[in-house]
Amino acid sequence: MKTITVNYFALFRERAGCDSEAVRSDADTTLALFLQLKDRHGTDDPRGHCKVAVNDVMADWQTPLSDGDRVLFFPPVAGG
Amino acid sequence: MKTITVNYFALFRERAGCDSEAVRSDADTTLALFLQLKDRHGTDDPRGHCKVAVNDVMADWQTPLSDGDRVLFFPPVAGG
Amino acid sequence: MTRTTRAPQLPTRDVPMAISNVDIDTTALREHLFDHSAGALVTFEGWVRDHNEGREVLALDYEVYKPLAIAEGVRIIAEVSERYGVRQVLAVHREGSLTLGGCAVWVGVVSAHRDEAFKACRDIIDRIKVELPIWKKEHYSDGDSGWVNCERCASHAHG
Amino acid sequence: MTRTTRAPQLPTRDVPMAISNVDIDTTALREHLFDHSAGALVTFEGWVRDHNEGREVLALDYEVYKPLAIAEGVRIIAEVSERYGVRQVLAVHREGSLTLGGCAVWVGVVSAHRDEAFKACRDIIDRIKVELPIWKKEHYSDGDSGWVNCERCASHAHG
Repeated sequence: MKTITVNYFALFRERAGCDSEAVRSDADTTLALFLQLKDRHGTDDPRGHCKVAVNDVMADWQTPLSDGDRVLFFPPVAGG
Repeated sequence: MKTITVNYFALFRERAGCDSEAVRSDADTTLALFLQLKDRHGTDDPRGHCKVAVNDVMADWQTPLSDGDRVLFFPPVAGG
Repeated sequence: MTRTTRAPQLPTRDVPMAISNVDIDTTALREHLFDHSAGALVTFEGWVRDHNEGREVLALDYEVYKPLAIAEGVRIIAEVSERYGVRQVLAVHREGSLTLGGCAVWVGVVSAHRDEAFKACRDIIDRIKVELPIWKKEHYSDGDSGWVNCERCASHAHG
Repeated sequence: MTRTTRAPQLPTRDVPMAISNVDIDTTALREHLFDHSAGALVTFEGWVRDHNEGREVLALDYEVYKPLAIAEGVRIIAEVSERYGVRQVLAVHREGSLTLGGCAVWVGVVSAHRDEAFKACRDIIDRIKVELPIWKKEHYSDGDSGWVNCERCASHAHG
Protein backbone atom coordinates (compact mmCIF):
# COMPACT_ATOMS: atom_id res chain seq x y z
CA MET A 1 0.00 0.00 0.00
CA LYS A 2 1.11 3.51 -0.91
CA THR A 3 0.17 6.80 0.63
CA ILE A 4 -0.86 9.25 -2.10
CA THR A 5 -1.87 12.89 -1.76
CA VAL A 6 -4.75 13.62 -4.13
CA ASN A 7 -5.64 17.16 -5.27
CA TYR A 8 -9.07 17.89 -6.73
CA PHE A 9 -9.92 20.91 -8.88
CA ALA A 10 -13.09 22.73 -9.95
CA LEU A 11 -15.99 20.26 -10.38
CA PHE A 12 -13.96 17.46 -8.77
CA ARG A 13 -13.15 19.70 -5.77
CA GLU A 14 -16.82 20.61 -5.35
CA ARG A 15 -17.92 16.98 -5.54
CA ALA A 16 -15.21 15.68 -3.19
CA GLY A 17 -15.88 18.53 -0.77
CA CYS A 18 -12.17 19.21 -0.34
CA ASP A 19 -9.24 20.29 -2.48
CA SER A 20 -6.78 17.76 -1.09
CA GLU A 21 -6.78 14.46 0.81
CA ALA A 22 -4.33 11.69 1.68
CA VAL A 23 -5.41 8.22 0.53
CA ARG A 24 -4.00 4.71 1.10
CA SER A 25 -4.09 2.79 -2.18
CA ASP A 26 -2.56 -0.16 -4.02
CA ALA A 27 -3.22 1.51 -7.40
CA ASP A 28 -0.34 1.06 -9.84
CA THR A 29 -1.34 3.82 -12.23
CA THR A 30 -3.07 7.19 -12.24
CA LEU A 31 -6.04 5.57 -14.01
CA ALA A 32 -6.39 2.86 -11.36
CA LEU A 33 -6.31 5.48 -8.60
CA PHE A 34 -8.86 7.65 -10.44
CA LEU A 35 -11.27 4.71 -10.77
CA GLN A 36 -10.85 3.77 -7.10
CA LEU A 37 -11.87 7.33 -6.17
CA LYS A 38 -14.96 7.45 -8.41
CA ASP A 39 -17.25 8.12 -5.45
CA ARG A 40 -15.17 11.19 -4.62
CA HIS A 41 -14.95 12.95 -8.04
CA GLY A 42 -18.04 11.32 -9.60
CA THR A 43 -16.64 10.49 -13.03
CA ASP A 44 -16.62 7.04 -14.62
CA ASP A 45 -13.81 7.41 -17.15
CA PRO A 46 -11.35 10.31 -17.35
CA ARG A 47 -9.74 9.40 -20.66
CA GLY A 48 -10.16 11.85 -23.50
CA HIS A 49 -11.45 14.78 -21.48
CA CYS A 50 -9.73 14.87 -18.06
CA LYS A 51 -6.01 15.38 -17.38
CA VAL A 52 -3.70 14.30 -14.63
CA ALA A 53 -0.41 15.51 -13.21
CA VAL A 54 1.97 13.81 -10.77
CA ASN A 55 4.20 15.90 -8.53
CA ASP A 56 3.43 19.03 -10.59
CA VAL A 57 4.41 17.43 -13.91
CA MET A 58 1.78 16.66 -16.56
CA ALA A 59 1.28 12.90 -16.74
CA ASP A 60 -1.05 10.49 -18.52
CA TRP A 61 -3.43 7.74 -17.43
CA GLN A 62 -0.72 5.04 -17.63
CA THR A 63 1.74 6.89 -15.41
CA PRO A 64 2.87 4.62 -12.53
CA LEU A 65 2.51 5.75 -8.94
CA SER A 66 4.98 5.63 -6.08
CA ASP A 67 4.53 5.98 -2.35
CA GLY A 68 4.40 9.67 -1.42
CA ASP A 69 3.34 10.92 -4.85
CA ARG A 70 1.05 13.91 -5.16
CA VAL A 71 -1.58 13.30 -7.86
CA LEU A 72 -3.62 16.15 -9.39
CA PHE A 73 -6.94 15.29 -11.06
CA PHE A 74 -8.04 17.91 -13.60
CA PRO A 75 -11.60 17.95 -14.95
CA PRO A 76 -11.99 19.32 -18.52
CA VAL A 77 -10.24 22.66 -18.74
CA ALA A 78 -11.82 25.87 -20.09
CA GLY A 79 -9.38 28.75 -20.17
CA GLY A 80 -9.91 32.01 -22.00
CA MET B 1 -9.27 70.84 -75.43
CA LYS B 2 -10.26 70.23 -71.82
CA THR B 3 -9.07 71.95 -68.70
CA ILE B 4 -8.06 69.33 -66.10
CA THR B 5 -6.84 69.86 -62.57
CA VAL B 6 -4.05 67.40 -61.82
CA ASN B 7 -3.04 66.45 -58.27
CA TYR B 8 0.37 64.88 -57.59
CA PHE B 9 1.29 62.90 -54.48
CA ALA B 10 4.48 61.78 -52.73
CA LEU B 11 7.21 61.04 -55.30
CA PHE B 12 5.13 62.58 -58.11
CA ARG B 13 4.59 65.73 -56.06
CA GLU B 14 8.31 66.03 -55.36
CA ARG B 15 9.21 65.54 -59.03
CA ALA B 16 6.55 67.91 -60.33
CA GLY B 17 7.48 70.49 -57.71
CA CYS B 18 3.84 71.16 -56.88
CA ASP B 19 0.87 69.28 -55.51
CA SER B 20 -1.64 70.62 -58.01
CA GLU B 21 -1.73 72.26 -61.42
CA ALA B 22 -4.28 73.06 -64.12
CA VAL B 23 -3.45 71.64 -67.56
CA ARG B 24 -5.01 72.03 -71.00
CA SER B 25 -5.16 68.64 -72.70
CA ASP B 26 -6.93 66.68 -75.43
CA ALA B 27 -6.35 63.40 -73.56
CA ASP B 28 -9.38 61.10 -73.73
CA THR B 29 -8.37 58.84 -70.82
CA THR B 30 -6.46 58.97 -67.56
CA LEU B 31 -3.68 56.96 -69.20
CA ALA B 32 -3.32 59.37 -72.10
CA LEU B 33 -3.13 62.31 -69.67
CA PHE B 34 -0.57 60.50 -67.50
CA LEU B 35 1.66 59.85 -70.53
CA GLN B 36 1.38 63.45 -71.71
CA LEU B 37 2.63 64.57 -68.28
CA LYS B 38 5.61 62.18 -68.17
CA ASP B 39 8.06 65.06 -67.81
CA ARG B 40 6.20 66.21 -64.71
CA HIS B 41 5.91 62.93 -62.72
CA GLY B 42 8.84 61.10 -64.38
CA THR B 43 7.21 57.69 -64.90
CA ASP B 44 6.93 55.87 -68.23
CA ASP B 45 4.02 53.53 -67.52
CA PRO B 46 1.71 53.65 -64.48
CA ARG B 47 -0.11 50.38 -65.09
CA GLY B 48 0.30 47.71 -62.45
CA HIS B 49 1.84 49.85 -59.74
CA CYS B 50 0.31 53.35 -59.84
CA LYS B 51 -3.33 54.26 -59.21
CA VAL B 52 -5.58 57.05 -60.37
CA ALA B 53 -8.72 58.73 -59.09
CA VAL B 54 -11.06 61.16 -60.84
CA ASN B 55 -13.06 63.64 -58.79
CA ASP B 56 -12.24 61.76 -55.56
CA VAL B 57 -13.46 58.41 -56.89
CA MET B 58 -11.02 55.59 -57.59
CA ALA B 59 -10.73 55.11 -61.35
CA ASP B 60 -8.61 53.06 -63.73
CA TRP B 61 -6.32 53.84 -66.65
CA GLN B 62 -9.16 53.59 -69.21
CA THR B 63 -11.42 56.04 -67.39
CA PRO B 64 -12.53 58.81 -69.80
CA LEU B 65 -11.92 62.47 -68.96
CA SER B 66 -14.26 65.44 -69.16
CA ASP B 67 -13.61 69.15 -69.08
CA GLY B 68 -13.26 70.32 -65.49
CA ASP B 69 -12.30 66.93 -64.04
CA ARG B 70 -9.86 66.69 -61.16
CA VAL B 71 -7.40 63.82 -61.72
CA LEU B 72 -5.29 62.40 -58.88
CA PHE B 73 -2.10 60.50 -59.78
CA PHE B 74 -1.00 58.09 -57.04
CA PRO B 75 2.49 56.55 -57.08
CA PRO B 76 2.77 53.08 -55.48
CA VAL B 77 1.19 53.18 -52.04
CA ALA B 78 2.88 51.99 -48.84
CA GLY B 79 0.60 52.21 -45.85
CA GLY B 80 1.20 50.57 -42.48
CA MET C 1 -2.25 22.80 -1.81
CA THR C 2 0.75 21.28 -0.13
CA ARG C 3 3.20 23.61 -1.86
CA THR C 4 3.43 27.36 -1.52
CA THR C 5 3.88 29.15 -4.81
CA ARG C 6 4.78 32.73 -5.52
CA ALA C 7 3.20 33.28 -8.90
CA PRO C 8 4.08 36.65 -10.46
CA GLN C 9 1.16 38.89 -11.38
CA LEU C 10 3.01 40.31 -14.39
CA PRO C 11 4.68 38.33 -17.12
CA THR C 12 8.32 39.01 -17.91
CA ARG C 13 10.76 38.14 -20.66
CA ASP C 14 11.98 35.21 -18.52
CA VAL C 15 8.54 34.04 -17.35
CA PRO C 16 6.18 35.33 -20.09
CA MET C 17 3.00 33.72 -18.68
CA ALA C 18 1.31 35.17 -15.59
CA ILE C 19 -1.87 34.53 -13.62
CA SER C 20 -3.47 37.64 -12.16
CA ASN C 21 -6.14 37.96 -9.47
CA VAL C 22 -6.74 41.62 -10.35
CA ASP C 23 -7.76 43.43 -13.56
CA ILE C 24 -5.30 42.93 -16.40
CA ASP C 25 -3.49 46.21 -17.17
CA THR C 26 -3.42 45.96 -20.95
CA THR C 27 -1.85 49.39 -21.38
CA ALA C 28 1.14 48.46 -19.23
CA LEU C 29 1.53 45.07 -20.91
CA ARG C 30 1.62 46.69 -24.35
CA GLU C 31 4.36 49.07 -23.20
CA HIS C 32 6.41 46.14 -21.92
CA LEU C 33 6.55 44.89 -25.51
CA PHE C 34 7.97 48.11 -27.02
CA ASP C 35 10.87 47.14 -29.27
CA HIS C 36 12.56 49.26 -31.96
CA SER C 37 13.29 46.18 -34.06
CA ALA C 38 9.65 45.07 -34.11
CA GLY C 39 7.31 46.23 -36.85
CA ALA C 40 4.16 44.43 -35.71
CA LEU C 41 2.18 43.91 -32.52
CA VAL C 42 -0.83 41.59 -32.48
CA THR C 43 -2.88 41.27 -29.30
CA PHE C 44 -5.77 39.02 -28.36
CA GLU C 45 -8.16 39.62 -25.48
CA GLY C 46 -10.88 37.30 -24.25
CA TRP C 47 -13.79 39.11 -22.62
CA VAL C 48 -16.66 37.86 -20.45
CA ARG C 49 -19.59 37.76 -22.86
CA ASP C 50 -23.26 38.10 -21.89
CA HIS C 51 -24.23 34.80 -23.51
CA ASN C 52 -22.86 31.30 -24.06
CA GLU C 53 -24.55 28.39 -25.78
CA GLY C 54 -27.91 30.09 -25.63
CA ARG C 55 -27.82 31.00 -21.93
CA GLU C 56 -27.57 34.49 -20.46
CA VAL C 57 -24.32 34.84 -18.51
CA LEU C 58 -23.93 37.30 -15.63
CA ALA C 59 -20.47 36.50 -14.29
CA LEU C 60 -17.64 33.96 -14.29
CA ASP C 61 -15.29 32.41 -11.78
CA TYR C 62 -11.90 31.18 -12.96
CA GLU C 63 -10.10 28.56 -10.94
CA VAL C 64 -6.42 28.18 -11.86
CA TYR C 65 -3.76 25.77 -10.69
CA LYS C 66 -0.99 28.33 -10.88
CA PRO C 67 2.21 26.27 -10.78
CA LEU C 68 1.25 24.22 -13.83
CA ALA C 69 -0.71 26.96 -15.59
CA ILE C 70 2.41 29.13 -15.56
CA ALA C 71 4.76 26.28 -16.47
CA GLU C 72 2.56 25.11 -19.35
CA GLY C 73 2.03 28.67 -20.56
CA VAL C 74 5.77 29.32 -20.59
CA ARG C 75 6.32 26.08 -22.52
CA ILE C 76 3.65 26.94 -25.11
CA ILE C 77 5.02 30.45 -25.59
CA ALA C 78 8.56 29.11 -26.03
CA GLU C 79 7.46 26.52 -28.59
CA VAL C 80 5.35 28.92 -30.62
CA SER C 81 7.93 31.73 -30.44
CA GLU C 82 10.61 29.44 -31.82
CA ARG C 83 8.34 28.06 -34.52
CA TYR C 84 7.49 31.49 -35.93
CA GLY C 85 10.61 33.42 -34.93
CA VAL C 86 8.76 36.21 -33.16
CA ARG C 87 10.66 38.70 -31.00
CA GLN C 88 8.62 38.54 -27.76
CA VAL C 89 5.37 37.25 -26.27
CA LEU C 90 3.62 38.13 -23.01
CA ALA C 91 0.42 36.53 -21.74
CA VAL C 92 -1.79 36.91 -18.66
CA HIS C 93 -4.84 34.92 -17.57
CA ARG C 94 -7.19 36.00 -14.79
CA GLU C 95 -8.20 33.94 -11.79
CA GLY C 96 -11.11 34.66 -9.48
CA SER C 97 -14.41 36.40 -10.20
CA LEU C 98 -15.12 38.45 -13.32
CA THR C 99 -18.23 40.34 -14.37
CA LEU C 100 -19.53 41.12 -17.86
CA GLY C 101 -16.96 42.76 -20.08
CA GLY C 102 -14.07 41.73 -17.88
CA CYS C 103 -10.81 40.77 -19.58
CA ALA C 104 -10.17 37.08 -18.88
CA VAL C 105 -7.01 36.63 -20.93
CA TRP C 106 -4.53 38.82 -22.84
CA VAL C 107 -1.86 37.68 -25.29
CA GLY C 108 0.56 40.08 -27.03
CA VAL C 109 3.10 39.16 -29.71
CA VAL C 110 5.72 41.43 -31.31
CA SER C 111 7.72 40.50 -34.38
CA ALA C 112 9.54 42.03 -37.31
CA HIS C 113 6.62 41.41 -39.69
CA ARG C 114 2.91 40.93 -39.20
CA ASP C 115 2.43 37.44 -40.63
CA GLU C 116 4.29 35.63 -37.86
CA ALA C 117 2.73 37.84 -35.15
CA PHE C 118 -0.81 36.93 -36.26
CA LYS C 119 0.00 33.21 -36.52
CA ALA C 120 1.84 33.02 -33.20
CA CYS C 121 -0.86 34.96 -31.32
CA ARG C 122 -3.56 32.67 -32.68
CA ASP C 123 -1.66 29.49 -31.86
CA ILE C 124 -0.89 30.66 -28.32
CA ILE C 125 -4.48 31.55 -27.41
CA ASP C 126 -5.75 28.32 -29.01
CA ARG C 127 -3.36 26.31 -26.84
CA ILE C 128 -3.91 28.34 -23.65
CA LYS C 129 -7.60 27.54 -23.89
CA VAL C 130 -7.15 23.77 -24.04
CA GLU C 131 -3.81 22.99 -22.37
CA LEU C 132 -3.64 25.10 -19.21
CA PRO C 133 -5.21 23.86 -15.94
CA ILE C 134 -7.86 26.58 -15.82
CA TRP C 135 -11.57 26.07 -15.17
CA LYS C 136 -14.46 28.38 -15.83
CA LYS C 137 -17.71 28.42 -13.86
CA GLU C 138 -20.50 30.40 -15.49
CA HIS C 139 -23.25 32.08 -13.47
CA TYR C 140 -26.52 32.41 -15.38
CA SER C 141 -29.39 34.88 -15.16
CA ASP C 142 -31.75 32.10 -13.98
CA GLY C 143 -29.65 31.59 -10.84
CA ASP C 144 -28.03 28.39 -12.11
CA SER C 145 -24.30 27.95 -12.55
CA GLY C 146 -22.03 25.38 -14.14
CA TRP C 147 -18.48 24.41 -14.99
CA VAL C 148 -17.88 24.85 -18.73
CA ASN C 149 -16.93 21.69 -20.72
CA CYS C 150 -17.77 19.37 -17.79
CA GLU C 151 -20.89 17.82 -19.32
CA ARG C 152 -18.92 14.59 -19.94
CA CYS C 153 -18.07 14.18 -16.25
CA ALA C 154 -20.91 11.89 -15.18
CA SER C 155 -22.73 13.28 -12.17
CA HIS C 156 -21.94 11.98 -8.71
CA ALA C 157 -25.42 10.44 -8.48
CA HIS C 158 -24.53 8.06 -11.31
CA GLY C 159 -21.00 7.28 -10.06
CA MET D 1 -5.83 70.41 -52.66
CA THR D 2 -8.78 72.21 -54.15
CA ARG D 3 -11.22 70.79 -51.64
CA THR D 4 -11.24 71.40 -47.93
CA THR D 5 -11.81 68.25 -45.89
CA ARG D 6 -12.59 67.83 -42.22
CA ALA D 7 -11.18 64.40 -41.51
CA PRO D 8 -11.95 63.13 -38.01
CA GLN D 9 -8.97 62.20 -35.84
CA LEU D 10 -10.89 59.40 -34.13
CA PRO D 11 -12.80 56.63 -35.84
CA THR D 12 -16.43 56.09 -34.92
CA ARG D 13 -19.04 53.41 -35.47
CA ASP D 14 -20.31 55.41 -38.47
CA VAL D 15 -16.89 56.31 -39.91
CA PRO D 16 -14.60 53.56 -38.55
CA MET D 17 -11.44 54.69 -40.41
CA ALA D 18 -9.53 57.77 -39.25
CA ILE D 19 -6.30 59.52 -40.20
CA SER D 20 -4.47 61.11 -37.26
CA ASN D 21 -1.66 63.66 -37.25
CA VAL D 22 -0.90 63.00 -33.57
CA ASP D 23 0.05 59.87 -31.58
CA ILE D 24 -2.58 57.14 -31.78
CA ASP D 25 -4.25 56.69 -28.38
CA THR D 26 -4.51 52.91 -28.36
CA THR D 27 -5.91 52.80 -24.82
CA ALA D 28 -8.85 55.04 -25.76
CA LEU D 29 -9.49 53.15 -29.00
CA ARG D 30 -9.66 49.84 -27.13
CA GLU D 31 -12.21 51.29 -24.72
CA HIS D 32 -14.36 52.48 -27.63
CA LEU D 33 -14.74 48.81 -28.62
CA PHE D 34 -16.06 47.61 -25.24
CA ASP D 35 -19.11 45.44 -25.89
CA HIS D 36 -20.79 42.99 -23.51
CA SER D 37 -21.79 40.73 -26.40
CA ALA D 38 -18.22 40.43 -27.67
CA GLY D 39 -15.96 37.66 -26.42
CA ALA D 40 -12.87 38.50 -28.48
CA LEU D 41 -10.76 41.55 -29.31
CA VAL D 42 -7.89 41.28 -31.78
CA THR D 43 -5.70 44.31 -32.42
CA PHE D 44 -2.89 44.95 -34.87
CA GLU D 45 -0.34 47.74 -34.59
CA GLY D 46 2.32 48.64 -37.11
CA TRP D 47 5.40 50.24 -35.55
CA VAL D 48 8.31 52.17 -37.09
CA ARG D 49 11.13 49.61 -37.17
CA ASP D 50 14.84 50.43 -37.05
CA HIS D 51 15.57 48.56 -40.28
CA ASN D 52 14.00 47.81 -43.65
CA GLU D 53 15.45 45.81 -46.52
CA GLY D 54 18.92 45.92 -44.99
CA ARG D 55 19.02 49.67 -44.34
CA GLU D 56 19.03 51.38 -40.94
CA VAL D 57 15.90 53.52 -40.59
CA LEU D 58 15.76 56.58 -38.31
CA ALA D 59 12.34 58.03 -39.06
CA LEU D 60 9.38 57.99 -41.44
CA ASP D 61 7.07 60.50 -43.06
CA TYR D 62 3.57 59.43 -44.04
CA GLU D 63 1.73 61.36 -46.72
CA VAL D 64 -1.99 60.61 -46.85
CA TYR D 65 -4.72 61.74 -49.21
CA LYS D 66 -7.34 61.88 -46.50
CA PRO D 67 -10.65 62.01 -48.42
CA LEU D 68 -9.95 58.79 -50.29
CA ALA D 69 -7.93 57.11 -47.52
CA ILE D 70 -10.92 57.45 -45.22
CA ALA D 71 -13.46 56.46 -47.89
CA GLU D 72 -11.46 53.40 -48.95
CA GLY D 73 -10.81 52.41 -45.35
CA VAL D 74 -14.51 52.63 -44.53
CA ARG D 75 -15.33 50.52 -47.60
CA ILE D 76 -12.74 47.85 -46.69
CA ILE D 77 -13.96 47.69 -43.08
CA ALA D 78 -17.59 47.34 -44.22
CA GLU D 79 -16.73 44.56 -46.68
CA VAL D 80 -14.60 42.58 -44.23
CA SER D 81 -17.03 43.08 -41.33
CA GLU D 82 -19.86 41.70 -43.39
CA ARG D 83 -17.81 38.80 -44.68
CA TYR D 84 -16.85 37.58 -41.19
CA GLY D 85 -19.81 38.86 -39.19
CA VAL D 86 -17.73 40.72 -36.62
CA ARG D 87 -19.40 43.14 -34.21
CA GLN D 88 -17.24 46.26 -34.68
CA VAL D 89 -13.99 47.48 -36.24
CA LEU D 90 -12.05 50.69 -35.67
CA ALA D 91 -8.87 51.69 -37.51
CA VAL D 92 -6.49 54.67 -37.46
CA HIS D 93 -3.51 55.47 -39.67
CA ARG D 94 -0.97 58.18 -38.90
CA GLU D 95 0.07 60.97 -41.21
CA GLY D 96 3.14 63.17 -40.79
CA SER D 97 6.49 62.40 -39.16
CA LEU D 98 7.14 59.39 -36.92
CA THR D 99 10.28 58.31 -35.12
CA LEU D 100 11.46 54.83 -34.15
CA GLY D 101 8.87 52.84 -32.24
CA GLY D 102 6.04 55.13 -33.29
CA CYS D 103 2.66 53.54 -33.98
CA ALA D 104 1.86 54.01 -37.67
CA VAL D 105 -1.41 52.12 -37.83
CA TRP D 106 -3.86 50.50 -35.39
CA VAL D 107 -6.72 48.11 -36.23
CA GLY D 108 -9.07 46.67 -33.60
CA VAL D 109 -11.80 44.07 -34.21
CA VAL D 110 -14.36 42.75 -31.70
CA SER D 111 -16.54 39.75 -32.32
CA ALA D 112 -18.42 37.03 -30.48
CA HIS D 113 -15.66 34.46 -31.08
CA ARG D 114 -11.94 34.73 -31.80
CA ASP D 115 -11.74 33.04 -35.18
CA GLU D 116 -13.55 35.77 -37.09
CA ALA D 117 -11.75 38.54 -35.16
CA PHE D 118 -8.33 37.19 -36.15
CA LYS D 119 -9.32 36.72 -39.80
CA ALA D 120 -11.01 40.11 -40.14
CA CYS D 121 -8.14 41.98 -38.47
CA ARG D 122 -5.62 40.32 -40.79
CA ASP D 123 -7.65 41.03 -43.92
CA ILE D 124 -8.18 44.66 -42.97
CA ILE D 125 -4.51 45.45 -42.33
CA ASP D 126 -3.48 43.58 -45.48
CA ARG D 127 -5.85 45.72 -47.52
CA ILE D 128 -5.07 49.01 -45.73
CA LYS D 129 -1.43 48.54 -46.70
CA VAL D 130 -2.09 48.14 -50.42
CA GLU D 131 -5.37 49.92 -51.16
CA LEU D 132 -5.29 53.22 -49.27
CA PRO D 133 -3.63 56.31 -50.82
CA ILE D 134 -0.84 56.49 -48.24
CA TRP D 135 2.86 56.91 -48.98
CA LYS D 136 5.85 56.26 -46.75
CA LYS D 137 9.19 58.04 -47.01
CA GLU D 138 11.99 56.41 -45.04
CA HIS D 139 14.92 58.41 -43.64
CA TYR D 140 18.09 56.34 -43.33
CA SER D 141 21.11 56.59 -41.03
CA ASP D 142 23.37 57.46 -43.99
CA GLY D 143 21.39 60.65 -44.62
CA ASP D 144 19.59 59.24 -47.64
CA SER D 145 15.80 58.98 -47.88
CA GLY D 146 13.34 57.34 -50.22
CA TRP D 147 9.69 56.61 -50.98
CA VAL D 148 8.94 52.96 -50.24
CA ASN D 149 7.75 50.80 -53.20
CA CYS D 150 8.59 53.52 -55.76
CA GLU D 151 11.53 51.71 -57.36
CA ARG D 152 9.36 50.97 -60.42
CA CYS D 153 8.68 54.66 -61.04
CA ALA D 154 11.45 55.39 -63.54
CA SER D 155 13.52 58.37 -62.46
CA HIS D 156 12.85 61.76 -63.99
CA ALA D 157 16.26 61.66 -65.72
CA HIS D 158 15.08 58.70 -67.80
CA GLY D 159 11.60 60.10 -68.46
